[in-house]
Amino acid sequence: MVEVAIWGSLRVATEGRATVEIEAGNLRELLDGLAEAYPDLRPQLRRGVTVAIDGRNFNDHWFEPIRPDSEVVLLPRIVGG
Amino acid sequence: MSQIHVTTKINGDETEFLCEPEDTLLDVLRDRLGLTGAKEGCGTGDCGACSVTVDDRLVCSCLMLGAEAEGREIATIEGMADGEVLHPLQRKFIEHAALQCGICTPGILVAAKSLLENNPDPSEEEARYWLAGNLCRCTGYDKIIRAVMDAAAEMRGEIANDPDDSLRRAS
Amino acid sequence: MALDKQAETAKRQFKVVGTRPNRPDGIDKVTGRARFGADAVAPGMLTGRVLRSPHAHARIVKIDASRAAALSGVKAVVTRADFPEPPAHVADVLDNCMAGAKALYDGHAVAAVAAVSPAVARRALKLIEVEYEVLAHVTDVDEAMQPGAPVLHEGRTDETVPEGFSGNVISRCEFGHGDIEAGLAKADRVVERSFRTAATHQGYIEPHACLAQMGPDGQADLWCCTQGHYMVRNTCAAILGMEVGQLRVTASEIGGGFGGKTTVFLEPVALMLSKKAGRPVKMVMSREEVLRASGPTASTSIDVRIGMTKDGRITAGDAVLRYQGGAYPGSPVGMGSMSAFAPYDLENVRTVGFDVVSNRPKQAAYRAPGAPMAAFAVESVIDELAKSLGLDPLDVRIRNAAVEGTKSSYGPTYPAIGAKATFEAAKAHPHWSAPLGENQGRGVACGFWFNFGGDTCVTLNVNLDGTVSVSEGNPDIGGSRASMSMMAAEELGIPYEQVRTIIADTGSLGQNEVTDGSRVTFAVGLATIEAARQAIRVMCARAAKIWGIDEDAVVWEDGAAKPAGPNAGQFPPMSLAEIAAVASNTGGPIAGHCEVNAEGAGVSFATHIVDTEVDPETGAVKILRYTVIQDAGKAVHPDYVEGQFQGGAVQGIGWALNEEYIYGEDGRLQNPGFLDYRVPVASDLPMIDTVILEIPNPGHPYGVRGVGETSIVPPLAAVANAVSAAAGVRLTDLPMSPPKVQAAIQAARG
Amino acid sequence: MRYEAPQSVDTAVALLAEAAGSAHVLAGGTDLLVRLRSGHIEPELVVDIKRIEGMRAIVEEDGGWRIGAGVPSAELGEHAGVRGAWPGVVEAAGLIGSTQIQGRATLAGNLCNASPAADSVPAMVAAGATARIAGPGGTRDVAVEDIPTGPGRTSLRPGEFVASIYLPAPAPRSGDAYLRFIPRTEMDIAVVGCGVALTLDEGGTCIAARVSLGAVAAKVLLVGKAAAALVGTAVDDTALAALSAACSEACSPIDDKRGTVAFRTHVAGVLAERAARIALSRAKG
Repeated sequence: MVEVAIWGSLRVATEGRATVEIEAGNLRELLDGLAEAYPDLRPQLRRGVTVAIDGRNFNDHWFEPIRPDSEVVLLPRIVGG
Repeated sequence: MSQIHVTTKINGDETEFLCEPEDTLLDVLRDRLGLTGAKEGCGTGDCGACSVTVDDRLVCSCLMLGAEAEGREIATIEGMADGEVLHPLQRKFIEHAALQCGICTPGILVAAKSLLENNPDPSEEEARYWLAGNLCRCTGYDKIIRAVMDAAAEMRGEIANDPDDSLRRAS
Repeated sequence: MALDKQAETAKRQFKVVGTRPNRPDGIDKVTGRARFGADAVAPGMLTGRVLRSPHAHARIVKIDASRAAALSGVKAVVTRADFPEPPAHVADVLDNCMAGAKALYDGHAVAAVAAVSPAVARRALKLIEVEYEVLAHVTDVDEAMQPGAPVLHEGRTDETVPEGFSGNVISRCEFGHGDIEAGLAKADRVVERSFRTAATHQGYIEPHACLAQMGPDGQADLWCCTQGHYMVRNTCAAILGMEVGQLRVTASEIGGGFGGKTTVFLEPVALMLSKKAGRPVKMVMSREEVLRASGPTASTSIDVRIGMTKDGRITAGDAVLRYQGGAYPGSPVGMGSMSAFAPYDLENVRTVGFDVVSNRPKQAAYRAPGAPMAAFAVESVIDELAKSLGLDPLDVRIRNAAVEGTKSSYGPTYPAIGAKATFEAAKAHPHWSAPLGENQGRGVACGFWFNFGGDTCVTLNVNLDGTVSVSEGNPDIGGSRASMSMMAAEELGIPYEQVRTIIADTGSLGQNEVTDGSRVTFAVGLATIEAARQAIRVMCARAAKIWGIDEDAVVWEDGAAKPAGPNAGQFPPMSLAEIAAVASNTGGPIAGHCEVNAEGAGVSFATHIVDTEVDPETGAVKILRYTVIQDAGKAVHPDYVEGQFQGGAVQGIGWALNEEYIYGEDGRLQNPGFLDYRVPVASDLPMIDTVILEIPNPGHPYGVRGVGETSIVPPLAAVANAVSAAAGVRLTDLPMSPPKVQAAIQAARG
Repeated sequence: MRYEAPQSVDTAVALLAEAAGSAHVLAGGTDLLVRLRSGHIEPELVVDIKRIEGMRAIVEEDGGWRIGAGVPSAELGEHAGVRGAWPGVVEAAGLIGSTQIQGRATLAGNLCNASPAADSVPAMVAAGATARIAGPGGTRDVAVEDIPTGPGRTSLRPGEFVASIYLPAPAPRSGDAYLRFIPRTEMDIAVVGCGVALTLDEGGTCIAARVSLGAVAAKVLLVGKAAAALVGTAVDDTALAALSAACSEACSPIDDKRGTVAFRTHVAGVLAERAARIALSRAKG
């Protein structure tokens, strides 16, 4: 299981929990697992998220591996200028 | 609406063109003569990207009618280099990385050339005030001013042209 | 792509990277030959012009363009009715390019014409009759949030927004950890202040321009100035209902962007005009159009509360950020909220952000979108706390600096970062201890930015004479072609001059993310290096074939294939040029390419020091001295790294002092020109000193971090802290234009 | 639009007088072209007066200087005679826009554009300059302060144009100065402008003064009360304070994108004092 940190305003979708546990070995499994376990997250997942895995940000790379002890933080989609 | 026939000299070449009465010199240069080095950044004389000289006087070509060019001598960025040989300002701009996007560069070079013709040994402050009408949004002006001052020094013969300049500056 | 595997020692000795060669496009750009957006021409070209709303908010009851269409020389008229129903992801983009049911801001496009000359196009616009039903409008962020404010869109508020706000509040976000109230209770001093920042514009000198040609077979070509021609292609194709492969977009040279050219404004309209007219259509915005109707940044209202102990430890940081991003959802408040406290190691931190719409042009990205305003508010309060407690503002920052292993204010734990290094370098810099005169003040502030990667393609061709051609898909906005050539030369072991990099059109390479997020040197550089390595593998294989030895027994060193050790056999090295010369004999042309989603960019930090002098009688502010200290990871071409530092700092100075969008009571922009939208001019500024720190990014083979955006984050606060010190009163409202500074001084001194 | 570049004053006057619709005079063009290009004006005729003999000349006349309507600011700044006589006027003209603008912008154009914020006008008013107007009825000379009547409006009659500006010979022991306030160091329109010209007697007492303010009312003001505050004094701190107060009092500005009523009123006083100090030091030589 991977522990995923949920940002404050998104916790309404995770029954108030600041972290949730998802069975996932990579980014795609993580995103699918989140949508499955917490359907209320789906609108935000559709709007886009960035996932920080061990301090580095990933937007799209499905197969980025996630270890069970990886630090995983969900963030709103970040873009540049 | 009848077009106006104008005879002028551009970068030393006798040039004739027809223009509408309301065409600016910038319109004429860019759209009728294919001299697109001068840029239209604002159309109101506030950015200097369209700078040219008319009878050696620095002006914004967006604030002059094409018809007014009759009998005048106009110099644009396209006439600044002598064939393959760049003007010292052009060379120093490249060496000092005094351009990022490059859109303001032609206007600034024309203005800087005019500065050095009027004042071969400007102070940094004089250079900054002379060029205040040329907006650059990329560089913060630092490297532009350095390039102008370095070119001025070279043109005064104070610093020999150093082919290893880039190596020296890298160390 | 697993980038860690590529991470190499920071001790690597570079031959090309880190030097300052001349850029390949330099001569084109100093001779006027470089072709920018408005320099394009095509045979039979028409001029396209846009009719824009004079109202801040109005229902479009009827558009009658029949008289315009009948005018001699008019070849096409376009309104929203000409566009198909757009897919959801581009619906707002289309509505911004051409208004649908309502005009949502002063300058909103409502119709367009294509005509045989600019004069005819201008006359045609005057013949288009638009019947408006003028609606109440709102342009201020705080007013837009109030219940009862005129609402731009019904039903756009998402599930994150609590009850009690107007429909203009689109979403709410919250970040942080710990217990704010418990943290504040431990503080010896708590400062709470409210801040406001005006909307500013990127101010690129080149107005938007494009040349479109669309044939009856559905194939189209578009030439435009943009930060991302692949984005232009994908967006326009979606809006026009085209297949992506039918639209080829070529990026012209780009005259500045700073985030403002990461979306489309004219391009879909030009394509539609060309489709209807059957001729090429060129469109160029005037400066007035750029300011009224492209994408400035958000204006904001921010409340900050920070507690600090007597010895300078921050016990809690709390901020509420409200950003209006113009007429459509999408202000950068999320990134502002995430970045606000990012430089610090805090036990208790919370940021709450609100995305708000108002009757202003849809914001576009502007260099580190959202971050400078947040840093302005937070860094001002930290400065005030430090001074009121008698502490050195840099000591306070060092004391609270985020380091490797710190849980950041937005969630993730940091890997190796440079925040503390920039503070310490600032503290050690002679600028920090230089004497100041009367009416002078010094300010310091820190800034953070994420930096990005994203989809990237590079193809590297080894030519028969041993020169190398690199094709990449990101417009070169500040010297990146030089950087790519340098990285290819470094990897291949050949001189910089033997590599030429070009920007390919959308038909030549796969998808490329736009030139944004400080991503190009990082991501395109990474792909260039990988493409070079692939070419090296091919060249080693060719050498092995020639020598009749195993491929694994060949290594690449100093631009040549060599047998790997004595057991591989005795062969003289084969240079790149020698291998290239016989490529046809050994299997065919040699190339390397890389297509990658280069994620995992490294965050970066900067600390700026600035001295100002304030004229107490007039409120005029002079910038006396400025120093930028920033972590670049690895500076590939230090001239262009310094240039990014300096340019960002000066844009920030403009934002701090004089740049602002000024709206009248009528909701119309009062200052749509460079005369009254006051960007810094050369005589406003001193030299901008720079210090490049190099704390390698483990996610890049050379350690590169993005550098383009972080430099605009600290200046707003640094200048505010300096002006506040010089004026003897805290300034909290940007820009700090002379009337505001003079009034604050007068109020404080009585 | 029709463009004409007549060779004589009479032809110019005839063209302007005959023009059926709107006719505009083109000197430096730095204001006219902005308005033309933005569509604010749609003239039927533009009369370029720069090819008329004398329009580009600076000539000495009765110890003063007559400046043709086509003389750009930059040429004025290069003219040692004018610079020596009226440094404040030359400096004011040198503040109009950028180096590029100064290559074209003229005193006459700056005056006839009738902006209350025109930089050269308060300086010319303080200097006691007159404008020579050519028109269907011949020529007439008018005090510069009587040309603008409000924003964008002048007292010129149909067919008339300003052919030259005359700066009189300064009296001995005179000095002038012009200061303006702008948010940046260059390129802005004056938020407040102030011109001061004064003359001292041999003992250092001010015997004549003219003080003028720009951008604080619908037109450039000649502030008699401010001048009176200086006359009869040694231009000491007390007199300067009275000058400053009189200038602030004379203001009736507007709030706009460039400044507030309070700011303009306050800064008018500040600039007046500073300009008077410069004029004083020039008068003392």
